[in-house]
Amino acid sequence: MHWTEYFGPLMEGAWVTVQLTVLSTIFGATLAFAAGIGKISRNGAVRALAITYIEVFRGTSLLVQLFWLYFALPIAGMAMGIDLRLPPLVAGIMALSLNIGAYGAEVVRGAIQSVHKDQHEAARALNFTPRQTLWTVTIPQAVPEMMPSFGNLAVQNLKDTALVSLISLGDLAFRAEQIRNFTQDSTTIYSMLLLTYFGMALVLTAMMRLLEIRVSRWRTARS
Amino acid sequence: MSEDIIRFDKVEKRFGDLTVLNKLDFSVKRGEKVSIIGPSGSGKSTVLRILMTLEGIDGGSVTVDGEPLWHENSGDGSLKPASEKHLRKMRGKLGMVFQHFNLFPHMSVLRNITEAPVKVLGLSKAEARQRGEELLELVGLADQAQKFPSQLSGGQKQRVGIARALAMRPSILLFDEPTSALDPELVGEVLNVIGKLADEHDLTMLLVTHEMRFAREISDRVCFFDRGKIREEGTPEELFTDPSEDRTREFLSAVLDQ
Amino acid sequence: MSEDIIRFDKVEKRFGDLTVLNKLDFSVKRGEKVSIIGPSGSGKSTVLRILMTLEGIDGGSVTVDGEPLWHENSGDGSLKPASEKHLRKMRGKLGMVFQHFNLFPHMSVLRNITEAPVKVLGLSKAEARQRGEELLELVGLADQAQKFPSQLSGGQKQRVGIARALAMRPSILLFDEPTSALDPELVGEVLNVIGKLADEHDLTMLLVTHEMRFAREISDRVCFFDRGKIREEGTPEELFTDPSEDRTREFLSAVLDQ
Amino acid sequence: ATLAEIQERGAVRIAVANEIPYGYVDPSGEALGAGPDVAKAIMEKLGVENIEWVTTNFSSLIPGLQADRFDMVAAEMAILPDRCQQVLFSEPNTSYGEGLLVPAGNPKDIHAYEDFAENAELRVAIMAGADQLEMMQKLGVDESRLVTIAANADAISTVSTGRADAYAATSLTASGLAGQSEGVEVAGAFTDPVIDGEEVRSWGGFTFASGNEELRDAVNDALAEFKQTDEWSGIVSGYGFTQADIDGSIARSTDELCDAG
Amino acid sequence: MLFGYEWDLSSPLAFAISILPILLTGLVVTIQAASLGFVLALVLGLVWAVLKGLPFPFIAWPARVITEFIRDTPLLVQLFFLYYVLPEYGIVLPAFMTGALALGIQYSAYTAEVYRGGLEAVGADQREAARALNLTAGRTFTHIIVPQAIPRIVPAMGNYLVSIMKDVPILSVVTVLEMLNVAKIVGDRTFDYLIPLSMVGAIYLILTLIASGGVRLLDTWLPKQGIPLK
Ligand SMILES: Nc1ncnc2c1ncn2[C@@H]1O[C@H](COP(=O)(O)OP(=O)(O)OP(=O)(O)O)[C@@H](O)[C@H]1O
Ligand SMILES: Nc1ncnc2c1ncn2[C@@H]1O[C@H](COP(=O)(O)OP(=O)(O)OP(=O)(O)O)[C@@H](O)[C@H]1O
Ligand SMILES: [Mg+2]
Ligand SMILES: [Mg+2]
Repeated sequence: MHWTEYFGPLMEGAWVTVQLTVLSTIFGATLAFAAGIGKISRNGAVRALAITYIEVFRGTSLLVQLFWLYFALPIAGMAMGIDLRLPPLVAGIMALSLNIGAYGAEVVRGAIQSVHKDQHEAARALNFTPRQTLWTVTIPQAVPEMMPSFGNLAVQNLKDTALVSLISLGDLAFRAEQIRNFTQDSTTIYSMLLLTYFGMALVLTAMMRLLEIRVSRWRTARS
Repeated sequence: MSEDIIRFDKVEKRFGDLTVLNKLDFSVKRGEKVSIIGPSGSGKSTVLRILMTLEGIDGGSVTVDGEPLWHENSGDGSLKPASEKHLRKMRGKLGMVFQHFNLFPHMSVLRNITEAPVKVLGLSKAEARQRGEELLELVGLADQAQKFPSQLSGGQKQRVGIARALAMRPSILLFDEPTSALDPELVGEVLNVIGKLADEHDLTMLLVTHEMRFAREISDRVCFFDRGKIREEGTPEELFTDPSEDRTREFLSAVLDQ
Repeated sequence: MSEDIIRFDKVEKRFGDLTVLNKLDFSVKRGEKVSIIGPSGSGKSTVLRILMTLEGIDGGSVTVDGEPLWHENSGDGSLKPASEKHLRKMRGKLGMVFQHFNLFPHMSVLRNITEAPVKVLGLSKAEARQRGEELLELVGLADQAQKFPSQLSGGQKQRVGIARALAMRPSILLFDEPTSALDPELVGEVLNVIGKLADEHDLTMLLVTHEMRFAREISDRVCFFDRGKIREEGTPEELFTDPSEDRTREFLSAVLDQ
Repeated sequence: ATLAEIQERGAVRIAVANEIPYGYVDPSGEALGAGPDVAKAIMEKLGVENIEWVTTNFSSLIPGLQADRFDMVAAEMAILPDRCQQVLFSEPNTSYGEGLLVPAGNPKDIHAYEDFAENAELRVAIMAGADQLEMMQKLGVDESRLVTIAANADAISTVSTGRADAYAATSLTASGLAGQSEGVEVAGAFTDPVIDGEEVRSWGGFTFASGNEELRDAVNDALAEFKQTDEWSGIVSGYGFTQADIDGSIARSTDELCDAG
Repeated sequence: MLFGYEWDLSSPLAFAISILPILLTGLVVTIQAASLGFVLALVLGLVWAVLKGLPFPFIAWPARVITEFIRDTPLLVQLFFLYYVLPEYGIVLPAFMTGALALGIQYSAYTAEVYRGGLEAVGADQREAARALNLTAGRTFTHIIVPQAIPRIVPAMGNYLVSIMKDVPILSVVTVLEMLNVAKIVGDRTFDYLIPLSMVGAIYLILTLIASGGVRLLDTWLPKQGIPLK
């Protein structure tokens, strides 16, 4: 096999990696908001739930989480009489989202708490409910604060998608392994693999930067 | 007595070991314009913040418009601590203008003013917009509606702050040193707006300020606070020209010297 | 002429497009106490920083104690840019007290003072310690030797800064607004120490300050800087009571008004 | 999925573990090997038109069946009593003996699995989840000298770089790998290991999730029929199976193999 | 049986208890790999930080590109690269060493930033004061800059140590018998993944909770020692 023939299968894998990254970043961001807001909720039960989620998923290894969801969860399900056999794609997206969501939650919480107390007092004086304050005053000001950290998390997430190859999901790393198994041409295939990830990370970084600029323009929009 | 729109009865307020309000008795009549003056740390802001329900109290009672502020009647006639619902009802009677304006930086001037009427009072967008534009007219900023706070001068920001508070149609308006964060040349435009309000509206106004000349001009009554108590009060004439307490005299001479 | 311990000859200093010193001529005699006053940005700090070799020059020459500061004699009699070795030798003649003290936060007060004498002058620890304690005595901080900078007030920090500079036994001491980062009530203690130094030592002192009364008291000569040049200089009497330049008069009236 | 569901969908999911020549997928996605080729013929007989091939690690085959990630495994997985408790096996499709992959020239002069029990210097690679582990344990090879690799193809690198002195696998795997690289070869003069008094021979079959007897039985019927044909012997000999392997494949039944040990 | 320990499948609890010693054997490897990787990251990160800060663009610039490249590519792929490609050039490291090296390289790109941030946080005023006291450049760096940078660096480094520990399971793909790999092998043999994998998760959680607690303690303890963190 000539090295140019690697492109086809690698690009198929890259497409899976892109889908994984995009989907799990979106779900992860949603989880991050839920847990980040939950952690500063006044409701003790909600807070405890959020803290548990954050600590468990930040405190354990992503690969352990992935294997657990893929190998252990079905057995747990069987014991309970529920079908918890997740397809690799679902298990992969779940593990990645849950993991990045837990890291993102701390970012969201930090950004929310960085909004000045004056803003809360003004909202109180205008008789906003706590929920209205959160969504109309606090979060719009917190989002621009979060963007740089979210950019880093997205790149982290892109890199982490490589781990799903270990549960036989046909992503970029998996395809590369498949070709290497066949051709034993490690140098070429891994060099191409590293460069592809690097290129994807650069594009992702650029996109997050654009988003960041958009979002901060919306904060202090200069008509 | 029934005329009192605001009443503090032996109100106590502590921060840790520090007693900030010490059995304070204080009242304001409907439509009255009252200025509060006094040295730093004497509890002036605290009085406003308690009224705006930004701080709770540790003893005594506060009545606004005949109803207890920090308590509400429980079924059996006794008082229980106010619920959030009660506080929201009471807050509807009050508006506040902050020293540092506290505008929402991510909203245009007009949206700063219309957001609460729409979300809290349930006005339609069109109604809120109309009300907002009238108020911007009143504070002389009709042409700045689409700007963002970061594009305004301090004096303009504070006038937006006043319009924002007025948009909620409060019966009582609280001002906490509305001009002390402003460059000297911008103070005048804000005082003008407040003066106009005082003249033309029957709003009850409670104003913490260091602008003695202005306090004298617009107030029906001036209260001199010292260490969590009212040391002396009276008409501006009485208090400024012939204070009866040494402490007041001392304070006034220090302030007017500057 | 040979008495000049500091000489600036047509010194030029630029930061990018900005010319900060514009062919400056300036000299100080041995033992003289000179105050530099002038508006912000006029280049006062830059003069001190050039002397302390914290900034290089772009033209002209600076002579300290008869030797070129930013140049040294090469073998063939011409001048070449100063080597680090030459700079180290020249720096030994100077000490500097900074506006923001610049103490080393990770060292005790005593070690702040003894570190350089031990490491640079090669004093034994015991000698350095003794010298340090004498200096702490001098600045009135004998009992604070073991504290850390973060545990001191601003005034105390600055007195440590003075002791630290003196520990190197410089012949010239530079002060860059030594009191302007202090709360008003702490200014006095620092000025006292500087005044005592001026009275009792034959140190050459170059002081950038906004404390006009103090400059008048301790200086032999006052220089008024404006836009990178000396606009006017003279004894304190002459300069403060009867400045010949309009610019000086304007500056003094603005400063003394405050 | 049950047979009825598969037939209705017209598609079956079959897993392979990337082992040449038992079952593997070439980079174009085409499944090849003794298992897949036979499976294709059987599925045709059962009227299933489409096969979705799933590639996975050998050690994920059984968990994958249990987790319903595929309907059937065509990896010529050896029929062993332990495994029979977890999954269902068809009747044997093939049988095969053992082999060893060693660096070119066989520098350590290794010719049998027993060598690893005797010489404490030698390290042997095995694949995660493969039967060779059990053999080595029974032969008394210490665990500290086992290098567990994740996939067959990693064996070439592992052996040629000296991370292990040999790779223990079936004879066909070893010769398949030896053909891929100059750096490795099949150990010559290999003696099959003798365990519990018997020369080791493995019987490979198709594997199903327990409870899916219906599918297993249908495959068994089709397989029995297909094994009578020349097409079948053409497939397996095409992948290097010897006449002894072919004869051996009908010498035992799955019931016997599951009950043994 | 694994590492000489038998497991007991009679009940889930008995199983869990019987495999705990086996998992702890894996934990030892995890900790060794994390420690070695961390030390490598500390050393190599310092090298990057120095290179990136040099005033020669032809050194600083490549260093920047390389660290960015390291930072933007997955540890898993870097690990494969080192494990399978290096031997083609005659460098054969044992799996454990390769794993530690991969961890060290990946995290050096992060620690380089920590060093740079820590050193830059010591303000110019400190350098100037040292200059005015005629301390040499070397002495200024070792006695003035570094002592002030260290307390800022230490907590951040502590956090990276925790992260490295969580990345060790990736080394299982190159046959390192760390905790996750051990649990997986137990699962492969007993066909019960639930208990071993859950136990690995729990052990990780305990470890990282303790470690993050330690970092937090450091964060409050250092300022109390008169060492400002900001
Ligand atoms: N949240 C708080 N926690 C602790 N102490 C507080 C708090 N808010 C106010 N204080 C203290 O209460 C005292 C009274 O504060 P207050 O702000 O009412 O004074 P003030 O009269 O408005 O002074 P100023 O003119 O400086 O604004 C002060 O000593 C202040 O430090
Ligand atoms: N490192 C630098 N880079 C660029 N410009 C500088 C730098 N240092 C000083 N300047 C500029 O040089 C000019 C003179 O600065 P200098 O600090 O000497 O003024 P100064 O007289 O001490 O003023 P001040 O009273 O505010 O301290 C100023 O305009 C300043 O902005
Ligand atoms: Mg106040
Ligand atoms: Mg200056």
